Amino acid sequence: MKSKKLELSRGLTAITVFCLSSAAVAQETATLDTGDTAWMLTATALVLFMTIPGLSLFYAGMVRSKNALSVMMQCFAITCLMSILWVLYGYSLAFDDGGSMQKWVGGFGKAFMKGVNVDSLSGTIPESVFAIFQMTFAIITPALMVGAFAERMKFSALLWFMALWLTFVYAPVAHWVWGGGWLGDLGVLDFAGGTVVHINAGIAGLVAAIVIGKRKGFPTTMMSPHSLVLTLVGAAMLWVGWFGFNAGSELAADGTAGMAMAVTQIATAAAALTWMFAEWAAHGKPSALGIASGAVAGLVAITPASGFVGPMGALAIGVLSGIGCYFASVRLKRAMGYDDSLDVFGVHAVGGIIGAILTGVFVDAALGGAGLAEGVSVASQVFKQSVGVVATIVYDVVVTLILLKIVDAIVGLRVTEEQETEGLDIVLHDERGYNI
Amino acid sequence: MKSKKLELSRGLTAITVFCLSSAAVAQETATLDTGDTAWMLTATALVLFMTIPGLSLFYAGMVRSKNALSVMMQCFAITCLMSILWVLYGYSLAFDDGGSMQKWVGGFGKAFMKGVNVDSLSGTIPESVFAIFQMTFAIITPALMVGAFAERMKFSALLWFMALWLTFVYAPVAHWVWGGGWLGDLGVLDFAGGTVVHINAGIAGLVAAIVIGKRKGFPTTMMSPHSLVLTLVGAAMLWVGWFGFNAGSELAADGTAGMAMAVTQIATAAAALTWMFAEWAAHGKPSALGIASGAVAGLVAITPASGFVGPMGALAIGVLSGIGCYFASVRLKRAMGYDDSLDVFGVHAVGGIIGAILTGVFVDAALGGAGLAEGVSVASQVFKQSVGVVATIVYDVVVTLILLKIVDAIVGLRVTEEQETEGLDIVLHDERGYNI
Amino acid sequence: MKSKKLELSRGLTAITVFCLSSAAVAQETATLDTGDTAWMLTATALVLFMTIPGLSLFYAGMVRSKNALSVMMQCFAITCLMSILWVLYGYSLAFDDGGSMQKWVGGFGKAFMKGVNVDSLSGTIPESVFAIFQMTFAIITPALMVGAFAERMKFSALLWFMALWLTFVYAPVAHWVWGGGWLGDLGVLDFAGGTVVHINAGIAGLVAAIVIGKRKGFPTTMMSPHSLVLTLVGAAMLWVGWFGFNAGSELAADGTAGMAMAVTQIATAAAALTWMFAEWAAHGKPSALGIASGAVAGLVAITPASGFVGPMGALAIGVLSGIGCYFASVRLKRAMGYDDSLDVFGVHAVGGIIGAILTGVFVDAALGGAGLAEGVSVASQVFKQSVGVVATIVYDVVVTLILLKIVDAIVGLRVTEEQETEGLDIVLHDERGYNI
Amino acid sequence: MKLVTAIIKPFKLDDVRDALSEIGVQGMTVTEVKGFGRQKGHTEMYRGAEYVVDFLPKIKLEIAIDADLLDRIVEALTKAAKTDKIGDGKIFILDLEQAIRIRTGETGKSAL
Amino acid sequence: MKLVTAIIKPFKLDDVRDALSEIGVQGMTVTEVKGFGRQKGHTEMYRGAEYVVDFLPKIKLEIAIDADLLDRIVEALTKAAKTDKIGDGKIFILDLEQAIRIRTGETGKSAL
Amino acid sequence: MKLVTAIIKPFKLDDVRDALSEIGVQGMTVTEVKGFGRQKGHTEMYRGAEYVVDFLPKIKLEIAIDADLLDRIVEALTKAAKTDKIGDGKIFILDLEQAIRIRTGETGKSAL
Ligand SMILES: Nc1ncnc2c1ncn2[C@@H]1O[C@H](COP(=O)(O)OP(=O)(O)O)[C@@H](O)[C@H]1O
Ligand SMILES: Nc1ncnc2c1ncn2[C@@H]1O[C@H](COP(=O)(O)OP(=O)(O)O)[C@@H](O)[C@H]1O
Ligand SMILES: Nc1ncnc2c1ncn2[C@@H]1O[C@H](COP(=O)(O)OP(=O)(O)O)[C@@H](O)[C@H]1O
Repeated sequence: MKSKKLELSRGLTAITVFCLSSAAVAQETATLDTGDTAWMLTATALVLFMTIPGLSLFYAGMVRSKNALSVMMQCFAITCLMSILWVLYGYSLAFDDGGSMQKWVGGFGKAFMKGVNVDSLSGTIPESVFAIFQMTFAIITPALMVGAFAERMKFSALLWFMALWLTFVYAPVAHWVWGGGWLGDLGVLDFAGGTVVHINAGIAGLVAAIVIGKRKGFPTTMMSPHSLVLTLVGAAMLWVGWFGFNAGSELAADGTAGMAMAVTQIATAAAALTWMFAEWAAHGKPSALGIASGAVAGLVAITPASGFVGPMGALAIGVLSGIGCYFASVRLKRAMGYDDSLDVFGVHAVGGIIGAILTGVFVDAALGGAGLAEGVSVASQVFKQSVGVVATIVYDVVVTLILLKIVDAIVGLRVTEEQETEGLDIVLHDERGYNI
Repeated sequence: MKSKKLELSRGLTAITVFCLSSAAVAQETATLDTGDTAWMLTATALVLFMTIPGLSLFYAGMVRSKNALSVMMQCFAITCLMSILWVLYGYSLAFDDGGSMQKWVGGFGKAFMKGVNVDSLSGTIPESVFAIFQMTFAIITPALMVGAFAERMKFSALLWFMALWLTFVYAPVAHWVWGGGWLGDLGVLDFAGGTVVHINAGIAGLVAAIVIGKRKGFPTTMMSPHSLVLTLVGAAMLWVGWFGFNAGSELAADGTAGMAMAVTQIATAAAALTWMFAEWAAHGKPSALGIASGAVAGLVAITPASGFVGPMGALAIGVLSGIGCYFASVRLKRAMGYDDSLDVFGVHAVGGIIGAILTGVFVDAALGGAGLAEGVSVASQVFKQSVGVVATIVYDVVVTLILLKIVDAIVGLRVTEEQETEGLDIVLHDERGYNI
Repeated sequence: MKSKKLELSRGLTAITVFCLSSAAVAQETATLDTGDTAWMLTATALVLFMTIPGLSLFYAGMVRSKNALSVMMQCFAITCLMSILWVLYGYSLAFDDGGSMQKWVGGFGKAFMKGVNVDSLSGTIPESVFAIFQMTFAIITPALMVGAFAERMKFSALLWFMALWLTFVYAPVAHWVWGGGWLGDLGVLDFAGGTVVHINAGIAGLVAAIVIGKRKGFPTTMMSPHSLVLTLVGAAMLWVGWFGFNAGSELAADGTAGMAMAVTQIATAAAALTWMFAEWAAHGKPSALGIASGAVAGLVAITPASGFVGPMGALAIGVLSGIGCYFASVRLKRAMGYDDSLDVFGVHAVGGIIGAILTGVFVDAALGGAGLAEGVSVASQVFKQSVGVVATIVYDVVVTLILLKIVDAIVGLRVTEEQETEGLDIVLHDERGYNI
Repeated sequence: MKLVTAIIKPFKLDDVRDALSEIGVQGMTVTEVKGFGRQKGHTEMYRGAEYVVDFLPKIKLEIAIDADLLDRIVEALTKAAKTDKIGDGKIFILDLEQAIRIRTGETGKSAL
Repeated sequence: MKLVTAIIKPFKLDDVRDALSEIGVQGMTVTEVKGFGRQKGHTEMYRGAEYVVDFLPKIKLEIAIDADLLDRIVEALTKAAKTDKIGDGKIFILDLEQAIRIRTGETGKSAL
Repeated sequence: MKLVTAIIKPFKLDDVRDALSEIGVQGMTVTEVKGFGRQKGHTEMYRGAEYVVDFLPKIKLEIAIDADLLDRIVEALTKAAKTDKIGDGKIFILDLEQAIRIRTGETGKSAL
């Protein structure tokens, strides 16, 4: 059960710990820290847990029962496909040095996981762990979009679209922020992916929902969630898994990771209550879908801020995102008339934007945050944050539109009206979600 | 993705590890241990996982389908509300120094998480992690009660009641045992919350069930669980999450945490089999609800003992709690006629009492335990344990009764008979659990 | 909340870390590593999570609704029963020194967990953690078999059979490979249990399915899964939990654990896509059951290889197991006519064999693996692997057959035809899975 | 013979079954149905939009009986199913030409 | 009085309900059923085997009406339920001897 | 025309469908129902209490047919549904006044 390599790495650790090198030297030659590694192994499992089963249940519960399997299948297939593409070239494009293109995108030096072996480290953790942790982000981002065009997209089109989107949108934008690209250089703060993950997915989802078109019967027919029980379970799993997402983004088990977990909990609870009370006030009753959606809104909004703000900043971000996403999902959607089936735009894009901007405010040490960089004011940090948001939105809209047109030309984006009526489970997979 | 603070804390760790200070000095100036922190981040996620989705599924499965969402919604809302109250003042009341009141309750020095920042430690882990880990206990304790008065309490009344109960019962009792209060001083052993969590919740649940009254039709009408599949899933999640609850209560990744996990597994398995065989003997068939309930009974009973007893002590505690809780839930309830819908009293209060008392026995080193304190005999330890149990029960009954009367006066505790017939999901939330 | 033991072990760690002993000494007197311990506590929770709720949902979803509870109940009861037997003597038989029998089976020196206390270590982690981690393997192996004879075995017979099988098959075979027995000595590589767990369970399952006989109506009647939603959730949980299974088998949080996690993710994704595309090609549509089954096939096949191969080896193992298990489950089963209800043989035995053999290939450093032992060629390693496979199969078939005959004689293996028609839930447990 | 079909409120099923058993009805067949009528449906909420669900859960009973028993059965049924609130339901009576017990082949009254 | 039973395609329910409401039908009872007929069932896949599922989801409507309304109702129903594709369903008409409103005890037409 | 309603045991559905197809029945409508009759219900356990569930799952078939076919259908149905154990079910025969095929508007026998 023990590999040979173990002896080796154990030995190394022992040697390092016991040698008398000074702290300064230790800083230079990074060594593996078992505590950090333990946490990152766990965090990786938690983020995978967010997509399958978490997100897939959250979404499956909200669609009609004839489409329940189809959204779960989409989440599952995305998980598999993104994993493979990430290993083949995605990781490299996002995190490898891009040479002369470094500002915009990484290179192919790490394609096929070249150079990622048992001994290679990334900070104090094995690079293999860093690569797979990042892979789980590259999985959940496209999977989030599934909610926007649920109940009508072709499965084959989905696979094509997601493969292209990972390559041309996710990988570069991740590089911009985390891979040494221009947004990171600019000083944009995005601790765990408010911009890279949530705005990115929310905007692309909206574009796709509009291009693919409304579901038949929307918005006059009631399309009630077929099982809010599943949706609540999914929301709970997202919440639990999100600790891995946010506290894991510290890549270490330290005080910042601890605080990231704390603020995640606080913002989420605050946003969930805010949405619940807003609905209670507006419609006379608090709904289960409402509290669950509010929780996700809070999770999204605290994501970019999680390593930077303090408990009271988190409370404020929670309340504001609860209100903001409630209005976007309930009022704005109806006013504008687009059919973002499960409110990917209303929750992820809007929550992500609120969080990204407010990160620039509550990072201020005066407001309990980790503190702004030398010589940066709140106003200028908010400006940087806005640049990140706008740049991501513009790039995302343009490229997503092009990719959708290409996929539409190749395989067609949408099932026929009759197929939509019958339900995607039978039509695309020859299966049914339930035989009870 | 890395915060500035990281560099700092990394540096600190490095310095500490590499400096030549003696063990004695190390004991005095605690430093962060990444392994302990990694485990406590995980344990916190596991305890949250117990409430949502774990407990909410366990309970939802046991109610009729017209009330399934309502219990899940209650668990969810409690999670959010307790989180916020904990941050505002709950943590402070339980764990801050209470000054002249220290024996009874903490102060307000840590209200609004004052002083909890990225660098503050609690032992070898960040204080933020300690505070949120404890928060998850303050979440699950009220959530456990939901089972006692399921299918008939008003949602608004629930929120009021739980907010008051956290403030006036949970926070002080937690302080008594873990915050430096009189029960801890007395030498009462409660490793992970047999008294604070389970007896406390079980007793308050029973009081609430009696005050609110029986469900219409109880006990003549069969009120079968609407989905034992969900209940089994919930029980399994409780089991898995409970590793965080018990082994996490060590606040470190060490031998005691390991043993706490081991005894948790052993007691749970033993109690589940005991309940199953008891039922098989008494009714001719073993039931899924029985084995699941037995598992929870074992988990409850080992909770106070988990850091103190050895494997064979755990086996004994498991068997005895399996029998005890079986009788309480199946025989006692019917004999007494109260309607504790999902057996919160029968499992949590009874299991908690059995565990609390037996902790005093099996902590004895002669029985494989961690050993009694200098000069304490088993008899005197059992006496101390009993004092803890009785004090908690008396205080809990009195204050819970008062709080219920207050809430009844403000918003009324119970839905109308007609609403009860229609089901809380539609009546209180305008939603249904299933549209299949 | 803190035990006395804590102080002690903390002190010990501190002393060790701060003393100036050389690396060589450190190797000899192993000390507890909190990071490794943190990971192994988590890994243990993850592997338990695989069985309940993971596997129980995966299987429950695939049977007809009248039998859903029965398979969940079987998984639950196996979890409990194996836990107790493991503590009583299973752990000892598998991992204790067997003296003159050491090649074949362990002794009774560790029966009743003798000698496993708060301070005993196994490598750098507490022995209690090692014992419980191994317990979760002894739980899932018999639980996997449940799928082979689902929907027709008596519950009492199941308990008898599993208790005997743990004793006479699992414990010795685990000893052969991991406990110092002859297969380990021979140099057979089985990182996380391809042979011990999956081949063992898959073969015994097939034997049992054949001895117990086909379900009434098989294969003409369509026996559709009653809820593929549950099956997908279960598959997702298996996937997430499997990180604990494979990366946990390193027993440390290091580079090998990280790589084990990485290759697990890669092989699983590859196998899932392979099965999906194979089905798409053969039947015109990709199915949810297919992608989920493919994922499990990949997880199984990478298990023996996980600490030994690199990312590209994992990709190859994933693709090959995806194809192999697809053919075994879809074509071979139909051709041979046995009723392995949920394809335990087709996925676990076939996947396990493919993985065990390919481990011998891709461990080669030239193929990105951890490297073969001094003087061992790929061919000779593959031969060793084959010896392990064949020995396990032969022993497993013979002993399983004998045990089944014994159990049949004592209590009878199968329910009556009428009971089978009515469904095991009502017949054996007086309960129903759903009352919606 | 007559075939009596009754649409009733779900929670009245046990009462009705008991009332009918008392007057000697030995068999009936029950179906879960949804009713649309004068009774107002309940509201369901989805993303802030409220939808009125017109179809309410009801139980349909089908009881094949000897014509002689008709009056007593209708009376018992009406009494047991009544709550005096709108939506209590209806009783429909059809003529039943023939009834056969599958197990024995008996026909007519003795098949009921 | 007549008892009209219609078997229709599920997604036509709302249209049919509206059409009937328009011509004054105030009540009906709806059951989820499975139909077997000329319309081909769909295929389901399980472990690579394909099974044709012959029974298709349909909705059964039962509407008790005054005989005078029969023609208009049949017409409205037919129009609303039609898609001109196979499997649109059937209408069956039975004679209804008596109808009783449980709440009031009213009988005959006024009970409908 | 006649409307034949049969209540049968669920696991007999396929046999019955096949038997009816063989003698030329081209359509039928199936409903999941619960039956109450002489057959004893099963026991369910909840927290140690045992409850007898009287209502057993049954399948209801409705088949509209030409009166000429009645005897053959009843015979085929009886044969296929029989297990000789209590609870095999019943066949009820009603007179069917009219049948209409929605798709074509055909009426009478040709609508079946
Ligand atoms: N004309 C009808 N045909 C068939 N079923 C009807 C008819 N009218 C009412 N029903 C059934 O009876 C139920 C109760 O009717 P409703 O008009 O709501 O109240 P009430 O029975 O008190 O007059 C309805 O939900 C429906 O199932
Ligand atoms: N003889 C029959 N008796 C009862 N129901 C029937 C009969 N024939 C058809 N049906 C019902 O009508 C539905 C539609 O019939 P089908 O033959 O498929 O198409 P169409 O109505 O266009 O002729 C069937 O699914 C079934 O529910
Ligand atoms: N009088 C009745 N009216 C309507 N349905 C009946 C009647 N009697 C029996 N049934 C139906 O027939 C089924 C079988 O009847 P039961 O008395 O149990 O056995 P058997 O058919 O062998 O006499 C019942 O479950 C019920 O659905």
